[in-house]
Amino acid sequence: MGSVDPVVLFFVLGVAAGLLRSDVRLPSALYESLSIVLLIAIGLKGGVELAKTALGEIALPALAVVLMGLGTPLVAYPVLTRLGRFRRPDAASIAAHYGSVSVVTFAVGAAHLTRLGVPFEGYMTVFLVLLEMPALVAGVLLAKGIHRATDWRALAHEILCGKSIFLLAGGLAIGWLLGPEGIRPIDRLYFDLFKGILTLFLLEMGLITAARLQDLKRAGAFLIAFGIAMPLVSAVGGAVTGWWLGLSVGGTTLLATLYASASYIAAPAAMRIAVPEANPALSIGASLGVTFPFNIVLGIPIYHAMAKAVHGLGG
Amino acid sequence: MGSVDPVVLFFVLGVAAGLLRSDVRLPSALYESLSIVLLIAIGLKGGVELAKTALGEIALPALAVVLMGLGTPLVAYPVLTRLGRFRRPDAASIAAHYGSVSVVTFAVGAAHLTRLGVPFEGYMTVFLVLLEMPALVAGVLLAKGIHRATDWRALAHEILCGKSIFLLAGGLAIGWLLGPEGIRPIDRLYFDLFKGILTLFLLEMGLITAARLQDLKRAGAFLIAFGIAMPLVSAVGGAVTGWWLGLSVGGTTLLATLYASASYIAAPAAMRIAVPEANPALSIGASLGVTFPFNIVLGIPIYHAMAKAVHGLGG
Amino acid sequence: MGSVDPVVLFFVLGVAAGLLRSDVRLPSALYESLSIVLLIAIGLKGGVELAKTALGEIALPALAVVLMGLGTPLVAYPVLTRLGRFRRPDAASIAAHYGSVSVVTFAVGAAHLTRLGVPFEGYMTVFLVLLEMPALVAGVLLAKGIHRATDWRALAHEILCGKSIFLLAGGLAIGWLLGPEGIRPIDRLYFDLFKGILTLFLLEMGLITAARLQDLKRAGAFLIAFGIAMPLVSAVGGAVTGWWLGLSVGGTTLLATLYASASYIAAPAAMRIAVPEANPALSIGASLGVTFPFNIVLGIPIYHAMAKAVHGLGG
Amino acid sequence: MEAHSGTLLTIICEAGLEPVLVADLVRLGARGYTICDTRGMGSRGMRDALWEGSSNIRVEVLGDRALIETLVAHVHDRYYANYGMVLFVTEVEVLRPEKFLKRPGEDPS
Amino acid sequence: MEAHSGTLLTIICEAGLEPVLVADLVRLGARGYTICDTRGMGSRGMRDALWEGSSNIRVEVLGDRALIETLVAHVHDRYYANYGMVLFVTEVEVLRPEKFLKRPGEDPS
Amino acid sequence: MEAHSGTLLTIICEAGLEPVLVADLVRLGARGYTICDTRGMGSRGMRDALWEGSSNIRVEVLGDRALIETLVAHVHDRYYANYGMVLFVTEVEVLRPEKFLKRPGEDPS
Ligand SMILES: Nc1ncnc2c1ncn2[C@@H]1O[C@H](COP(=O)(O)O)[C@@H](O)[C@H]1O
Ligand SMILES: Nc1ncnc2c1ncn2[C@@H]1O[C@H](COP(=O)(O)O)[C@@H](O)[C@H]1O
Ligand SMILES: Nc1ncnc2c1ncn2[C@@H]1O[C@H](COP(=O)(O)O)[C@@H](O)[C@H]1O
Ligand code: NA
Ligand code: NA
Ligand code: NA
Repeated sequence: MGSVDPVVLFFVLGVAAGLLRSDVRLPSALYESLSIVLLIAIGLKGGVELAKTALGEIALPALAVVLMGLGTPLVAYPVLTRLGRFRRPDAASIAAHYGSVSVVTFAVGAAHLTRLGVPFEGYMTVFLVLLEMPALVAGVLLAKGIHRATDWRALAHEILCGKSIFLLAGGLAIGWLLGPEGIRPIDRLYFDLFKGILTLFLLEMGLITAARLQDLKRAGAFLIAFGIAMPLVSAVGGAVTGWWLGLSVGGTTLLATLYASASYIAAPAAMRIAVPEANPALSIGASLGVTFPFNIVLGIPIYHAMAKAVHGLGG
Repeated sequence: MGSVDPVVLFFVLGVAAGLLRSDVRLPSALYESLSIVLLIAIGLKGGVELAKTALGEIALPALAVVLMGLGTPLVAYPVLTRLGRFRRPDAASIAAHYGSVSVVTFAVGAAHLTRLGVPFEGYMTVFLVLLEMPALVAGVLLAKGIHRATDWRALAHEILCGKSIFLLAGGLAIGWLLGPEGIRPIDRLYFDLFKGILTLFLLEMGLITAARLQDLKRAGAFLIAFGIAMPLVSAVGGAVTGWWLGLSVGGTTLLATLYASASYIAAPAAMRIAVPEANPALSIGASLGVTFPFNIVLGIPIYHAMAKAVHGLGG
Repeated sequence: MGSVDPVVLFFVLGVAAGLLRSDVRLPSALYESLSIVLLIAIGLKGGVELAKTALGEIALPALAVVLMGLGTPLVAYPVLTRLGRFRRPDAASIAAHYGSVSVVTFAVGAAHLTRLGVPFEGYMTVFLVLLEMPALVAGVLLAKGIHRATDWRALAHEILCGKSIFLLAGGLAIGWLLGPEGIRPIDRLYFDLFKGILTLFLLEMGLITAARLQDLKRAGAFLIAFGIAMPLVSAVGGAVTGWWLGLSVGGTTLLATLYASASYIAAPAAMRIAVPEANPALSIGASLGVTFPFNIVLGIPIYHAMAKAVHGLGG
Repeated sequence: MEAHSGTLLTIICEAGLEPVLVADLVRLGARGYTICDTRGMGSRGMRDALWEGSSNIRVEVLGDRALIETLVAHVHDRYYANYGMVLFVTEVEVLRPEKFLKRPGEDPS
Repeated sequence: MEAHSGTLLTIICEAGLEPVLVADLVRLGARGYTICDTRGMGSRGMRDALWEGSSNIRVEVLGDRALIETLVAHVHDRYYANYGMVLFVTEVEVLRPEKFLKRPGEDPS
Repeated sequence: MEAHSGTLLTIICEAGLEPVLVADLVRLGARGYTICDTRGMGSRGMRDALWEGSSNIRVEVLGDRALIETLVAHVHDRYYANYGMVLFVTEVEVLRPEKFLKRPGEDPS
């Protein structure tokens, strides 16, 4: 059993607590505090690594990663409207959630690779930041078309200044400015405690996931199937893109994980304001109730295997 | 003064803040967060140790510990009804509080031994988990008799899925599954910070204790005497049981501490629902206002002395 | 860029988040928890150092530090009433804020010196505790005169038992009692994490500062100028006093920083009760909106230069 | 404003009651409720919310007069004697009474 | 007690609405508001406040009848259909009605 | 439902006032009170609850008309001019008026 990640066990404990209606409950202030620390820590770590890379070197790959990443919402939307018979705003909102990314899934993926000793490109965090946003814009366009009156300035503000991008990008900048030496006095909090904080966070995510399972019953079998199939398809896209860009096996795994992950922080907030007609129980039920647990428990090892396979075939 | 435990000094600081009506106040979210981390940490530590022990080896001792532990409520109840002239539900509820255990008192006891370099059996945490529950059942039986309509399923759920047992047992299981190697990435949070977190927690416990001292005035001299005498009596039982089971001096000290400690998390919650006629000001006033401070400041060293004495006499 | 303090970068990030109306928001429970940990940690650190000093040795210097410290409110008050044309209670309240000290500014100053490897007297924390209070008394006297009915007992209680002095002094006492050895088990939380916790705290202070900038517009140019000039003047007093008392360059820097800093925890609370006619938007606008950011970003290096200059001239 | 009359029940009680109380309210027909965490003082002394054992909650239920009277009667009989609790009822105006009245069918009106 | 009649609007809704809702209230003339964090249940299911996506807020605005009717009409048209929301209006007595009514001039009356 | 008329006072004010305000209320005869933490905006600007200096509380006191009028008069004279504060009074129905009225004797009725 030495090969199970502690983080996964805490997630399972949280789900069990929720399903058994235990009164275990993390105060919401703790949840918010942990997510702030995680976002900053991931940003810092990425920034320190980024300092080792020439920015020009990753500009083109970053563009490719973003463009390929738009594949997910563009595939998801017609599947949801035609096969799933969802209303237009609902389909667009779900597509936006799946096109965007989950920071915690990324963190668990990185922890998984670290535990196995698989190296990955430090600048993956930059892709994480860049991937959060475009799918949200795509979602609004899918919902309303380009002609309809959308308050694009408000949406841009909502996304760019949203907690999640702001803290990731802020951490990235600070890590980049300080470099490995400058960061040392604060690494006890942000790096040494990272894994432990992640376990608490996943305990809470387990509780939240369990509470979402009710929504799922309403949502029905199609959405559950979508919540498992969509990430697998997106991960294939990520694995191929990663290999094509010359990423390492670790980096390819993380790109597949990013593509496969569905947002549940930035996307719900942005969609709620920009596409209010969409029912959030559907998009959050799928992303938190199905895709998040699937990725944490089964997905990440699968994406790792995919990355190895693609590299094996390709190289 | 090098021999005072930091934890005790923080407790005294908290009591002083409360009595002087200082506006020092830990946010309740911090209190809840710290208790979650403490419960998980104690569970994890126990689980890692447990991995070194054959489960069969401790099954019988565990049974003995639980059965002997029922001595406390069975002694407390007649004392409280006859000598203390308490109403039946009040006596039963207080008996349940004293029969169950205090996780924090256990943690302070373990920290005390660690500071003195006294080793103890790692699986003591298992006894901690097992001892929380049976006295609560005994309390309900004492209050209502076996024939009266009690919602036993609800009570079982309340106890087994209560935060305290759930997180201890969950931590125990995860620690046991991961073992010392697997736990390493998260030991910075749960083990290295443990003692520091305990100081914050005891600062808060001091504030809470100070606030309870008012209740005590209402409760009267008998309950104060009971709150000191009962743990001493129970500790003797614990010391003898520990020696009889062949525990080390450290393990014997912790068993005496467990028997002597009174619950203030699981018991109040369970009794409030199962025996609503009992006045919680009495049971909590005694357990938090008298017994908890007594154990933290004076009791634990006394129980250690007891354990040494019993081992001296016995062996 | 290796020479920027991480703490300053986090403060700037917080200000940016506030000005851009990002939804980054630390839960108030986190803010309160961090300030409790910081106060205790600063106290503990000072107490451990204090254990190395004979108390008699610092009694007279402490008296001189306190008396010279009263210079700030006595200069500020006539400047504010005559030049600034403030009402008497407003001038007195602002004078009290500037006469008292900011714990976080002190912590950032100490971190700055530590990063540069400049040593300072460990007992500076004692001065920090002692300087918090007298200016508040001076402020009430300035507002009401000595004859008017003031509830001095209530004020004394408000100040002495206020969170800030109570936890600093409590930490100081515990650190002094335990000494460097006794403190070891808890130094992972209070010392190792200190700098990281400070970054989170300054992120929040940035958010708070940004929110105060509105108040400043109402307050006008005079108060902004005062908020920059006053600390510079006070710092000169501190630098000279430090040199005169024979403090090291580091100690002199910290004394100048203390004199230059303006309170925003103890003073607002005390003035609100004792001088309710004073408008808190003015005093807090100046101390949090101008002086705090000035000190953090520019002031501390300036005071360090002052201290070196005075020591250069003097010795 | 097309307003209709509605009735608001506010219950202030020990936080530990939340799960059972809420289950009762829903079982007796409440279509929704809103809870916030509070502290306070009353005949049973200080409830300072320092820890879970001394916290209060404030529960609000909107409904029609009949529903609220049912809830008040039940809460009074079942909890009032043994638990720290206060309750009061206010007449208010609401927008879409169907939201609080219709029992069956979960359409978000 | 020199009391005057006032009107209190209470809105319970998804926490994510806070910035836009509050901006609307102020734009339409509210001189102030008070917000507390809550959790609850309603026609859109459980809102357990475990995370930001499932938290509610409770907004109170004191004003005169005319202001409150304006606010209710706007909130109803703009948000009621698409967001989890409940609102009710109570007649209350207030001390200094100028505080809630006068639009221009910021004197703290 | 055997309801009686009661009066509810709600005070929204700066959090720093809590200890003195509560002491005054009890001294003047309040048998209990309930407090929750809030944020808000008013004539004295934004109170965003980011830190202790910008937090508000919401205090509720149930009593009879006479008690509430005493409390309102005192709070108005003592605090209204100098502190950020709003208050309003609502007529409500309560269950056991003795609980809020009887002064001496601490029996939990
Ligand atoms: N007169 C009152 N006004 C407002 N709240 C009250 C009052 N009496 C009691 N409460 C609240 O109800 C809780 C339980 O009251 P009790 O059962 O009287 O101890 C208290 O902790 C207060 O939060
Ligand atoms: N009948 C009700 N009484 C009190 N609060 C309610 C009621 N119905 C809904 N709410 C609150 O309003 C929120 C949104 O309601 P809804 O749009 O019906 O889901 C819920 O989460 C509750 O906090
Ligand atoms: N019109 C209003 N409606 C609701 N709450 C208000 C109103 N005006 C003020 N408040 C609350 O009372 C606090 C103090 O108000 P003020 O003294 O006007 O600054 C504000 O921070 C708000 O929480
Ligand atoms: Na994705
Ligand atoms: Na016990
Ligand atoms: Na100063």
